[in-house]
Amino acid sequence: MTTPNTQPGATPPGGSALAAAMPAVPPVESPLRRFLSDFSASWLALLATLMLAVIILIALFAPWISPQDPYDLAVVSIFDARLPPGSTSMDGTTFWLGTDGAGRDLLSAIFYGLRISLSVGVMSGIIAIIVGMSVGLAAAYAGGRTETLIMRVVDLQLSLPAVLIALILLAILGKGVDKIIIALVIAQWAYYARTVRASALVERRREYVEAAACLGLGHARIVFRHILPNCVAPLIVVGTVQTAHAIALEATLSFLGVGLPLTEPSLGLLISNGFEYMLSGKYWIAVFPGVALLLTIVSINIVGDQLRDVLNPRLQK
Amino acid sequence: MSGEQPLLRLEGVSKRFTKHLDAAEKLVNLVGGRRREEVVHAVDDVSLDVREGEVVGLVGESGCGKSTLGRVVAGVHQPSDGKVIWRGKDVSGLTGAARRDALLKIQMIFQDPMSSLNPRMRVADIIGEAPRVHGLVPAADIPAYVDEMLQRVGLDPAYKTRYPHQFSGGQRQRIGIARALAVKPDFLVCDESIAALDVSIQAQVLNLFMDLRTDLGLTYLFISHDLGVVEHLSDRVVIMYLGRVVESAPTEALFGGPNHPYARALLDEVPRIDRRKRAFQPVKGEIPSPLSPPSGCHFHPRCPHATARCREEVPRLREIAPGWTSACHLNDERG
Amino acid sequence: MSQTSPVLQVEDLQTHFFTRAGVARAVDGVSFSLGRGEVMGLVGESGSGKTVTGFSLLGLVDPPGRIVGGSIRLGGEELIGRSERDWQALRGTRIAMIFQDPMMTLNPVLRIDTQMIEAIRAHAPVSEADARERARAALARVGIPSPDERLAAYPHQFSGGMRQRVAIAIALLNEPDVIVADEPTTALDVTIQAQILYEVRKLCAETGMAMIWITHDLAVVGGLADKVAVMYAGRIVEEGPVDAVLDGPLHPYTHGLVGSVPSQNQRGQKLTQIPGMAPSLLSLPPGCSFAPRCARADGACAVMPDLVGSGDGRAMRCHHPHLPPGEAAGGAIGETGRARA
Amino acid sequence: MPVFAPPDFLGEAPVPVRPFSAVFTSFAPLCAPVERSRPMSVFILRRLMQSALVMVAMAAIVFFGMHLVGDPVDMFVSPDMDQADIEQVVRALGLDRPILEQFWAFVTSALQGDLGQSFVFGQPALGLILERMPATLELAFIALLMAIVFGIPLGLYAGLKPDSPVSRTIMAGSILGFSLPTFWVGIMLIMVFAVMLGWLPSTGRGETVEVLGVPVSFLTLDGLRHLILPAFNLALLKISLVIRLTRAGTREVMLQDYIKFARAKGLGRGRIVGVHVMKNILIPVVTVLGLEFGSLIAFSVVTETIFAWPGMGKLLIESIQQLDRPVIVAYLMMIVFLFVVINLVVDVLYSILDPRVRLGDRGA
Amino acid sequence: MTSVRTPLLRAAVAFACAAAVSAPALASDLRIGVASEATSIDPHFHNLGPNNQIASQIFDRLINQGDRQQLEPGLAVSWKPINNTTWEFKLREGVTFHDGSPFTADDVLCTFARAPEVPNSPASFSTYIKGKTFKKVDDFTVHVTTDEPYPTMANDLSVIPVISDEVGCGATTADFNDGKAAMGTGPFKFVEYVPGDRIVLAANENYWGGRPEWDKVTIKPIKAGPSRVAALLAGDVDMISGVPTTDIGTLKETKGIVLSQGVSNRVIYLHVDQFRENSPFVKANGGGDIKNPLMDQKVRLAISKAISRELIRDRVMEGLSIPAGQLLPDGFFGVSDKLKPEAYDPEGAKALLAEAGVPDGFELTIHGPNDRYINDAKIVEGIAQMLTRVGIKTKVETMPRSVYFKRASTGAEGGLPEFSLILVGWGAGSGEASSPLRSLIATYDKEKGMGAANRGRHSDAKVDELVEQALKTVDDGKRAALLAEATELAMANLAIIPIHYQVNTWASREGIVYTPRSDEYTLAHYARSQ
Repeated sequence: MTTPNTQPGATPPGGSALAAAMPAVPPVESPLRRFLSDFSASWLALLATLMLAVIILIALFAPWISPQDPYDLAVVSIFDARLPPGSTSMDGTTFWLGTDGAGRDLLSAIFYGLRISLSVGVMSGIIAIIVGMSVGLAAAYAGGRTETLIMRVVDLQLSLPAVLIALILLAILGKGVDKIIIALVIAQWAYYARTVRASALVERRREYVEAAACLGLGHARIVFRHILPNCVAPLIVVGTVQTAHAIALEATLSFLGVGLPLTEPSLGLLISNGFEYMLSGKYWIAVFPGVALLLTIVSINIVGDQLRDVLNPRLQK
Repeated sequence: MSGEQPLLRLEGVSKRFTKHLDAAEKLVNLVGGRRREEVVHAVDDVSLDVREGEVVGLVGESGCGKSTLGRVVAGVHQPSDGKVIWRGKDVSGLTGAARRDALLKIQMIFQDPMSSLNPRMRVADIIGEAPRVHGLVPAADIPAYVDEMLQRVGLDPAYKTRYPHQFSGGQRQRIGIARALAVKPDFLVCDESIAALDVSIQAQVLNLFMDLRTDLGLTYLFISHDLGVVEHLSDRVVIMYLGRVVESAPTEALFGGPNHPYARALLDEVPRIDRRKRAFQPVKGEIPSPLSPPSGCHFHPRCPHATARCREEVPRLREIAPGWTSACHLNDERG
Repeated sequence: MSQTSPVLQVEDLQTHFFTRAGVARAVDGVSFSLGRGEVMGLVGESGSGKTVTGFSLLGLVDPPGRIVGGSIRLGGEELIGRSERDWQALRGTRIAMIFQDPMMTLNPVLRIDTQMIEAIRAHAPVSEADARERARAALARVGIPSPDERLAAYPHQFSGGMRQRVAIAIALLNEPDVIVADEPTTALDVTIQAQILYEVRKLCAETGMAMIWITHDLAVVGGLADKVAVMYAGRIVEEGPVDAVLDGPLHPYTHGLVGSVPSQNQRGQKLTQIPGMAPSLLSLPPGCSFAPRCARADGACAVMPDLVGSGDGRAMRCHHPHLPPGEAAGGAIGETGRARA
Repeated sequence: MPVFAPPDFLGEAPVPVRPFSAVFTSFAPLCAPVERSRPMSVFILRRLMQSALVMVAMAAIVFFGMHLVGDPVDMFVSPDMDQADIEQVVRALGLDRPILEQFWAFVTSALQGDLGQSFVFGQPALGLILERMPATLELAFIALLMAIVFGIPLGLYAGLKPDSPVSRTIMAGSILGFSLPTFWVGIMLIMVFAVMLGWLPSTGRGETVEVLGVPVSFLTLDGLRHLILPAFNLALLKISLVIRLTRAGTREVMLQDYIKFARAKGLGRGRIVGVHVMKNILIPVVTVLGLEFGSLIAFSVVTETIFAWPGMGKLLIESIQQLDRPVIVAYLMMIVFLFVVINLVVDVLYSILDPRVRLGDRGA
Repeated sequence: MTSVRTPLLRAAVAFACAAAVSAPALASDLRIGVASEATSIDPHFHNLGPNNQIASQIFDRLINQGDRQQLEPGLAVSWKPINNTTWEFKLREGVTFHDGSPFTADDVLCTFARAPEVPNSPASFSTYIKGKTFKKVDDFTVHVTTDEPYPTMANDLSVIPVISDEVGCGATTADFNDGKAAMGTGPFKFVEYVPGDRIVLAANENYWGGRPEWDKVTIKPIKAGPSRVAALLAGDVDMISGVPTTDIGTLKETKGIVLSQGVSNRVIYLHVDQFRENSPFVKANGGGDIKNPLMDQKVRLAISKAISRELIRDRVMEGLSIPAGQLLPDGFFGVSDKLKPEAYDPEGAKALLAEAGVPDGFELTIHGPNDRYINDAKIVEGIAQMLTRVGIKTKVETMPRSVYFKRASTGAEGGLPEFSLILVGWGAGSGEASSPLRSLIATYDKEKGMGAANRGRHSDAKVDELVEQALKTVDDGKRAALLAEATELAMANLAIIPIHYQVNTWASREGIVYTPRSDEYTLAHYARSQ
């Protein structure tokens, strides 16, 4: 926490009668800097952030760092199917984590799977945030019947669990990365809408918004320059948690057989495929993707947890 | 009243907040339910003149509508009824630049120094935003202009890259004042602007208000529950109770001898450092809910002089002396 | 007034907060005593340590805060160093407290009777029915109409003023020797505040309880208290009978405080003001903490002045007090046993 | 960890926040909101109107949506059937009629309580669901019970001693419990407890006895043994949730003035935690758990699939796989209806627990 | 392949053995875990494997099918054509239903009257009954007449369970489900049906074929393969069907578990788009349009040669498939003994592609289901890999059968098949080559009811003629020859590209041996204790 009462003094300019106990001008402490120092107070959160950074880098650069392109059917051979970790293929490459049932190098498959899982989670998160944010802001700022109507829809949607919504949608839409993103967005936008609306409602009642109205600033300016930046904190918290949710949800849906197609295996699908091998001793096919998924979700959740603590207005002063 | 045109005139201004019934509630009513729309008459038919350069104190307890009235004046709320007339022109009839100018000429200073500044903006942006957006000052001059504003309210311009949380309550209030001054207003609505400050800081800010008045010729609507502050600052005091003005009088006259029983109770009951240990019987009862105010004179359930008439008839504000109006039936009986 | 031994005697109380940013000496050597039936106003601005003093008296200082020294004697018994169990037995019976925000002091999900009865039965094996009767009586005493019905109500069904009355009733339940009231009327409207002040004054007179009324409002103290202590940056800078202090403040801070009240000034004139702002408790200036804001400060103020008492029950902590005209510095003020280094 | 000092020391009075809303917002992503309104009758009516709307909307979306996908007849016909046979099936199932006509037929019979016949089972879809509902409800209830029994004490401990190593372990565990995908945990549970240790059966429901005509398994030893793993699998996420909710609530409540006031009254720690804290945190916990009951039912889709638990979640997955449209539509209608009921129950519970809601909240 | 196993799994297996040994069920009880659940006890409700499987245990047919689907006397002791259009069935005497009532010709007549008319049936048995007239000659003789000569009469009637005139024929499906009408003559009596959880049967003491070995049979649907295996390892069931190929290795090495395997009547094959000049999922290299090369027999042959069926068997199916060269495995009625699986020959494939004018191959998307056949998606992937290696750049798209079959049959405009190259399977319910020939190979013709599942729209008038002729030839020998000839012709033309026949695996705890059935059914009376 920041120190209480470290306030810069006022100077006595000219005639204004303000003698002051003048502390030295402390460095400008922007909200970001303050946030960073609070955030880094927990080593666990730092570790998780680091882990997440590594995971994201792997996902971003998967095509360049993977030993094999697991989608290139000219490279993948079922001759190499289900090799244990450390085996070498016919042409001499080593499969550090073994291969799966189709002969893919598991390490590469995990890298690409991370890429797909993360991009599904993040993409759906971003789109859902944009949709939810617009709707939530519109509701909060418009008020009246518009708000009632919008929030009713949000409530209704929230009363049905995301997994069910996604399940039904995917049953209708079919498989595919685009489809699952659509399903996740539809299943999750309402969380963001509610979050944004809740904090926008709080912010809207704050006096600085009245002041802005008083200063003749336009609606758009008030909404986007004044209210929105102050709703970002809860949005970030909800966003991280929901992204972790989205990744887990995608894995679950893929496990249930309605998520992604086999040819674009996310981590969930890799685990699901590995599930078949669970009792056959070929543990690596399910375990390694499972570990990757777990590390991803856990680190996102730890980061989200710390964000919640740091950004919680109640615990912050 | 003098023939001089008032700077600001309120004519029969009312502000109601209504919670409408939804479909379900209407349906319940159809089958015999008794759901009613909830209406709060926050401000009920208030007329008021403020002359140029005058300081009008607006006094009342919680729920009396003084803050709502201030916001109607400042243009934050639109009145449900009545007119706000600025320099002879009905504000609601103005459009475009004229409307904007009228809006900018009336600025507001808020109560809570925590929430009245956007925590995500730097001081320079808080103060400089409106002049820049409205083009009041050429963009290149904004930094210098912000410095000037900060100096005017007694803050070191070196702090303008800071964020609000890095300032103390008193300093934040100064920033709020600088923000208002930056659009060159003629009229400041101060809504409990010093209530949240420590005693020693209150004095500093009050002094600043008085300096600004003399330096810039500002007119104030000074809203407060603190009678001492209002007495010190105002030329004229308006007392509100549950949305209505009950008495309006020149400060000295009012503090010399209030007419309305509520005004009397209020003045008596404020603890004052110079009037200690007086034995008195405080006015009884609680402030009624604005959702269901008492009939007739809103004060009648607590009034020691209430009669049957007070329960039924709303007393009108009538002049009891030049520039002194009061809304009490007792005045009729006295003649 | 002070013939009988004081109910509460506080000596050099020190409560510090051990935060990441350093040690905040929220209460740093506070001493005072309180006789039976006496009402003392404890006045100060935010951060002056008055609330922490109040909490310290009930042993309610939470980590990272800790009472690090001094003595609190209640009816001659030393409280500091007692176990939590002892404190528990004391709280509510011998010494009680009322809080600032009436909306927050009562548990919103428990009925008033539950909250009152538990306060009685926590200290004595009283039957439910007897406890209820005592609760009812307490409500009646603080002026709550139809107390029987109100007992079964929840806090949210009361107005702010009524809730504060309930809180006072709860504090009164076990007839404590001392009540610590922490800004109990600050959040209330003027007419309601007047009602509460009226009731409290009556109660003190009737029961003979001593009371510490913590506030920032000198006017309230003026109307209520017998004596007043003014705190600044964790220390008492001036104390004495209320009229004497308000009419002739000695310490420059008290002087400024009284001066900055509008009604003490000519209408429309600039107010006397104390420049600057209260220092951070984490980085107090050496010597007199008020020196940086004080017009009278000089080199001598680099040394912390002792609390010096005068014969008329007054004491202050200043090298350059505002003495009444005609009195030479140090003339009327002698050392008293109460003052400590 | 933020440091707390008394209000006066910080120089700012704390903003009074109702603990409920505070806890609620801090767990915003995890729980659905409940519209709180004053009179019950209006409230119930509003809920019913809303849910009628959702049910119609849901039915329409799913009905039309499902018709875009696949052709159920392809799923059913046996290899030896020729085109004429297939067409006859299409006619028999009414799939040759225009979609709007089919929908109209569905709506009219739905209004009479007939949600259509399952293609696969040839039985009334509603009957099929109702038949499997007790199994799912039982699973969900036991999971809920586990969430409460494990979650509240652990969360309370973590909230009262936020900095102790035990609390940190509890919280780390809850993050893990949060992050582990249900299906993965299910597989692991079977691996460890059924296959490796052989303590508990791996799949199925086990012996049931009828109570008031409803088959339940928790009353028989065999049934109980079958129940433990799937219920725990389903409960794990909720245990984490309850731990976190309870902890957040406890921390929030412990900071409130009324707790300090209770201490100033001389109350013991037991009374304060057991009555003052518990009653306050129970409100959000019960509310959220009630709402989460819906998600338990939804997630039972996963658990039932893994543990071959004969509930309606498994039926849904199978119906989706086999394009048994009437069952899918009927399931959703039932779920929406169930959620309406759950939400109502939660609201009633909430109003019982929180006196501020019971009688029009006039204070604010 | 080296076998690496963690201690955890070793422990798992060890414990599993312990569990299997320590908790043996009563010797006369049998608990079976099956992959898919019957949707009804009504034997006529849905002509569907899991339903027929249950029905086969409670009910008898006039003619039962043996483990290789050979026809065996059931409730009919003999059957023969008495003229070109009439078959005579002599019924078994002295048989009683589970409720003790005697079995007579009336039961047969009412069965065939009810079977095609069950309300809400998603796929009834009418296919096998239409065009046939049943006549009771005496209590134990029934005559069936048709308009045309009808050689597959016995096959048709071997799929329809016979129910009781008294309690069954007037009953609804629901009556069967709750047991009221579930009265057959089969080896087991119906006891209990808990949808989604179990079906319980009890031995029919008076079964004409001898009292079955098991007093009580519990059939539990456990859909997920690993869960099924886990249930067996944990001792929750005594036997499972549909052992996932992946677990076979482990189970083989597990003490206390025995496996039984048998080839299925199901052929897994590729349907090739042969009717469109522009096939939607065939593109020139780089994505441009191209004249459909799949219409060229050489290209189809190249595809067939590019696929290593042995590799798929070894690496995908874990040895559990038999490379296929025609429509049914050896030994089934009407198969050709001349046809062998196409040998793996990538060089030959490339040469053929060059010959066909596409030396650099082309781009292709292969489609397949992912939840229908054993390892279906993986087979598709393996095939795609192999095709890519000979120059046909192949993408893979798999989907659940709920979506797949509609698109595969009628997904394109005008109700035409949507895909270009698809993986499908065909199980011949009647155990005759006529079944796949008629549905998969014959020209698509709605009027005649031919080629109903011909998703490649291969069309060969000669084949059609042979098939039609065979379907009217009552003489078994002649018919078999005609069918074999049609098959040879179709295979030469690569009407379809057969991949393999599935081999099914059952696993049971030691002491129980299952006789595998080619129709993939799991029947309690085929399980014997040792």
